[in-house]
Amino acid sequence: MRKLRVAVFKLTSCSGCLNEVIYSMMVHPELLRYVSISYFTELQDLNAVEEVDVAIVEGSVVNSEQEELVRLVRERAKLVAALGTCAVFGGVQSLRVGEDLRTTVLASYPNPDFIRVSPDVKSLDSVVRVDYRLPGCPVNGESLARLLVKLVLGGTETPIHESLCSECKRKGIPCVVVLRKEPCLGPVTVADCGALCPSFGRGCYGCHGLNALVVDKGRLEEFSRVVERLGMSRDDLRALLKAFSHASLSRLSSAG
Amino acid sequence: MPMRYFAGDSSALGDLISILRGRGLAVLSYRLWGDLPVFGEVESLRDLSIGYSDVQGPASYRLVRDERGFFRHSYYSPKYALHPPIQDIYEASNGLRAVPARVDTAPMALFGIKPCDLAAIEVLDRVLESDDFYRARRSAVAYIVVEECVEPGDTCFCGSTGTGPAASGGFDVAYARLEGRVLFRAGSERGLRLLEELKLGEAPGDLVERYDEVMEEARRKSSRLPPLDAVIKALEDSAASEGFWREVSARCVGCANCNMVCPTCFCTEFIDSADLSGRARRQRQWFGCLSYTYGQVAGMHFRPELFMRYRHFVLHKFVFYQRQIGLPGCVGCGRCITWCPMGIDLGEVVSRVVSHGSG
Amino acid sequence: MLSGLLTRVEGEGQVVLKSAGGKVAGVEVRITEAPRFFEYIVGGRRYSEVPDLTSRICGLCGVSYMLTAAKAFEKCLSVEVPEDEERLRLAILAAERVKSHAIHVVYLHLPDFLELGSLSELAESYSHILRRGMEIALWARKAMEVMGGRFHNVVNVRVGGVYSFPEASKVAKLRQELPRVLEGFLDVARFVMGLGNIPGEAHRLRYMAVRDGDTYPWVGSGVITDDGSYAGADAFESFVLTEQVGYSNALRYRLPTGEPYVVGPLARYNLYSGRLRREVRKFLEEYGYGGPLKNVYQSVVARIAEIYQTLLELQEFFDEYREKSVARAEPASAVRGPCVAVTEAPRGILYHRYALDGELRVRSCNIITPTAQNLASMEEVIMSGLTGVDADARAVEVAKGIVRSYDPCISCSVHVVPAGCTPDA
Amino acid sequence: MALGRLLPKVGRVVKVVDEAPLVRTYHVEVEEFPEPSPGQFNVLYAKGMGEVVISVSNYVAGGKSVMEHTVRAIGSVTNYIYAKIGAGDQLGIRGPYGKGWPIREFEGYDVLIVGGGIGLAPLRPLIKCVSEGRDRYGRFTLLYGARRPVDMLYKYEHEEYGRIPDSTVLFSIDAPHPSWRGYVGFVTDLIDKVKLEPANTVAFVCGPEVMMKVASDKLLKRGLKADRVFLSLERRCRCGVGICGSCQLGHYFVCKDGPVFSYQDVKPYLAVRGL
Repeated sequence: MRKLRVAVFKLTSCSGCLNEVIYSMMVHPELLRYVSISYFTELQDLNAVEEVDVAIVEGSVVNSEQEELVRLVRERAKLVAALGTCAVFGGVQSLRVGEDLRTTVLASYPNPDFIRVSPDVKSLDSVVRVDYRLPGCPVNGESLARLLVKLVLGGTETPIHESLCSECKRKGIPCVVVLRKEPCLGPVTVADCGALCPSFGRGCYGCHGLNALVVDKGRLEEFSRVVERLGMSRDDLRALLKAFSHASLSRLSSAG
Repeated sequence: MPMRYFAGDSSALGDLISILRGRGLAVLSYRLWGDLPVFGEVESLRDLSIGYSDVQGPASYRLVRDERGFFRHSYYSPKYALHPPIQDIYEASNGLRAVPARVDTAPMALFGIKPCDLAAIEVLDRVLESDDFYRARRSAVAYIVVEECVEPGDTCFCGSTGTGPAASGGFDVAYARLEGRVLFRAGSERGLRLLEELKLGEAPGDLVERYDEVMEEARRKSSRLPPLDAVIKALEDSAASEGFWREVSARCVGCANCNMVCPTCFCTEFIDSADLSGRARRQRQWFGCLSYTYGQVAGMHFRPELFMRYRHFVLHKFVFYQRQIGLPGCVGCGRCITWCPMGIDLGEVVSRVVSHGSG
Repeated sequence: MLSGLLTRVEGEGQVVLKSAGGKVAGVEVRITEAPRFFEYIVGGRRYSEVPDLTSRICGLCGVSYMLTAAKAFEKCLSVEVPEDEERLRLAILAAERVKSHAIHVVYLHLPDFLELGSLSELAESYSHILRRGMEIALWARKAMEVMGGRFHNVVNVRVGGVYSFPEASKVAKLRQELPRVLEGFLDVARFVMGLGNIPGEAHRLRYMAVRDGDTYPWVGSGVITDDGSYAGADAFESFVLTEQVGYSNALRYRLPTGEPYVVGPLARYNLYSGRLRREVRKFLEEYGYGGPLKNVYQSVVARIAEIYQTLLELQEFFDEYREKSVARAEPASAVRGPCVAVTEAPRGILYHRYALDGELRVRSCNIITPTAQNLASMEEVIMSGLTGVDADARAVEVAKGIVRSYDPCISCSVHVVPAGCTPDA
Repeated sequence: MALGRLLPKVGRVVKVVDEAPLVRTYHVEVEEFPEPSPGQFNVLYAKGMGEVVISVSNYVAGGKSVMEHTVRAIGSVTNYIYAKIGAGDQLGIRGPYGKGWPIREFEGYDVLIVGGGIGLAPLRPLIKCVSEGRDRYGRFTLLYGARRPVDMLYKYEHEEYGRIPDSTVLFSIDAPHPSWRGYVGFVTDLIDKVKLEPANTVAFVCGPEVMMKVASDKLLKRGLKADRVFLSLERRCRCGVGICGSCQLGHYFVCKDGPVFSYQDVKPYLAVRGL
């Protein structure tokens, strides 16, 4: 079998999803035999942006250098996978979007040249075409491993788009909203975390991203009312959605 | 043959559990796990959720300690046992030679399930008639013991769907707890033999009379829907009205909780996985028609908008099931109302459809 | 000027050697990772959301962030954390230390010792060690999943305690697997220690760690340095000197004397080796490590000691574990005293300070990360070894190796204090 | 109890034919496989990747039967098959499933076939059926359109189609193309161009759903009865045997009650968007 050529790039993030890449190789050590990694600064010294089959990109795009890099990566990769909530939606750093960079941040920093950030925090697909999206803060390492194995075998995953509640119920986890009257973003959040937070008895805070294929502005408004009654202010809900679904949320807003 | 009623007290329920267990059966019932109502194996009367009452409302479920209370159900239904949420289908390691997964067919008894649950099993029996995996689990059910609903919950409407509050068929034993007494009746020969083993006396006439009264009252309380015929007609008439369905589904967020808790929702999606040593596995798992992917194929989508999937859900329950299997797919258990985080009331929706039709 | 992209570290950084007449004359450790302005983004958030947000600062040591934030709020909101819940939280923190060290020792650092460029080369030549290392990391992952929910950004730490206790059966399973993990760990440890190529020259180093009760350090009331100076958590910011340099996105810190200092496993080891378990000390003595460690390369010895120590501590925790229901301790509604805390993240002292408004929302915040504290020391150690040496690619490699031995976590060392969120001291 | 219903048999790809861009026909040989009737489908399994429902476009009986499946690379499984499966490779296969064209019920009738794009695949066995049992049917009309000439399926057989006695065979493409001398426009336009004896004609239609609706309505206008117009529908089919619930259209399970329906039966459902 020809080796699958993979490159792993990190943009602005906590690097956590990179560790899930490493994890996927730990649980499938044989992957290393079928994969050749041409770029992965966290793991190796030799790094060149070469032609690859798959580029895995983690992190959000926050400056023009990163935009350039991402465009180069797109040119040289057959497939591009956005890995994690930062790459798919922007990530927690999106919470700063909307504040004036120049007057606040740059003014306070001794050498503005080193602060290379744009006012917006962009998802990968707002800069280049993306073939796979694996959200999650962090991405679910098992899902990533499944995808990598399938890519090595020459196929891909068949995406299923459903809410976290589906996973919750399949696992028989008690509903924190209905049983405990706690705010939970599960109903509007994309599945794939294994209904993690509810399984620990707490509400989901939406780290896998807003189920934007279903939840439009009106439905989000209805949902806001529900969580408000459960004790989460609109501001707080808005902040969570901005933190973990910035790209979707801004599309919703601009869609009017 | 006139119906024979037997009377006992709650210890007879414990005895019944013992007899079933004595026959090597796993007895599955609603039980409490800490403070949570689950559906699982019980060993004795103590494990049953007797002495608790479930207070249900739209998006609200509370379990209260209440000696005289009545426990109905939770987000679990017998579906968890008969049509498991995640099921292995087969594994292939040697080329494509697929080996079917094993299904646990250890014999079991369903105990204390409610008439709506029983009706739901009948629906599943018909709609999954040619599903080997369902049939394997289903045929492991040796006995069904139903607890009739002397007190319907606030989200129940089995009186309207004709699936409760009394059990009408397909069970072995039915019992009703009436003010400290338990009234038993058999639904099958095997059930009758079980009751005989309990050595209960015939029920006194006044208890049977009381039973009839209580069930009648329960039926009245749980009949809050317009007549089923009217519902079906109104749903058919409204199907093409996009505006109406958009409006009716405006509060739905497509989370599919209703699908998951519905005791008759049977849809599944297949999941394929592979490893690099040449092994492949195929599984299936519950899948809700409210989820985005339902109706999607590569390159196009047959129900791209949520209102379409919501309409399918409602029409399927009341109209399409009827045509598919000759039974309504909604058994009036009210779970979809209780466990909808948005608190959408299917009963209310259906009433709106009817008044929309006549308006 | 020669520069090298920092590889095999977490996050994006660069080492730049400045030359004069072909010789190394200066060094800059640059943190080029774009800042994420965490102090800013937690502004306005309710205290209860802050642990989950700060967890996102670092993909390797999120538990430390969550716990430090939780402790800061528990202090100012007078929350009593039930003892069992605190023990569980510390166990999650412990599992994180094992995970972080195991990844560093095997994946990031070992290739240096073996002079290999990548993990794939390691996989080819030393698959046995890699597999053993993997087993430790995978077990640590499982431990974090059972107790905290996932490998990072765990979900089971809250202000006031935890959200739930893991099932006893799952904990028992971890306990059952522990002997094999310990055995595998000893294999890896013997392999690394047995290489005998950890440099022995002495670096002039100063150390700081938190002061913990009588255990090997995890959390504490304040910090101590190697000369015995103590500063309470409240006084930490005024105790250390803060500096900003133009070439890096990170702030850096020095002792009151102006000297750089080291935090992390090396510091903890040299300040607290007396508290290591007998088995751990005995193991190290077999390889001639009886006294204090002498240089930053020997951090790997400290990491090995800490993995061992931590696995033994976890064993004790598992043995005594009882499943409980959570108390859900609630905080007072008024703020009393400063919201500050220091803990020992895998890489060293982590300091959080918050000010809350009347609605218990964050008004201002300051977070000082371990790597930021080590930056000045990194440069000093590089210069002590490379000043006057030929400025060539080899020198860059040496410099990178030194940086790597600190196990810098660059994602979290990006530390910028934006306007409107300056210290309110 | 046997749990074999969803288990694939081992099939071997004996030949792969390039039909059109991203479209190939896979000849799959398999032992002891029931004979599919025209319009039925099989479920192909690519190991570890998943299953896909594909209509049988040709069947050759023998000790080992060979069935042809025309696959367009468009989803995750079909892309995999397109990229990875060649002659000599294995594919899992189960079937045949569903209700096919009721061709036997309409002996003596004129047969009209309207196909669009890849929709010709399930119609192909019908053409063969009429051609081989020529005397059992009346006039034969085949109308087939594709987007471009290159997108047409079974080009190597088109001449044969034309040689069927007492037949009209017309092709169309959607937009002008230098190599094309036939009709340019929608295939449904061709319905207006052929002679029909409505009382004695049965129509079989397959193509994109919009095209099928247009074709059916035109045929009704030309006087055909809705119960003499048959369509082969596509839905999200997963299990193929009516238990996964994915393919429901109103009260029908497309996999079990279809994929072939009379227009009469599905017209009310198809009339409502997204039902």
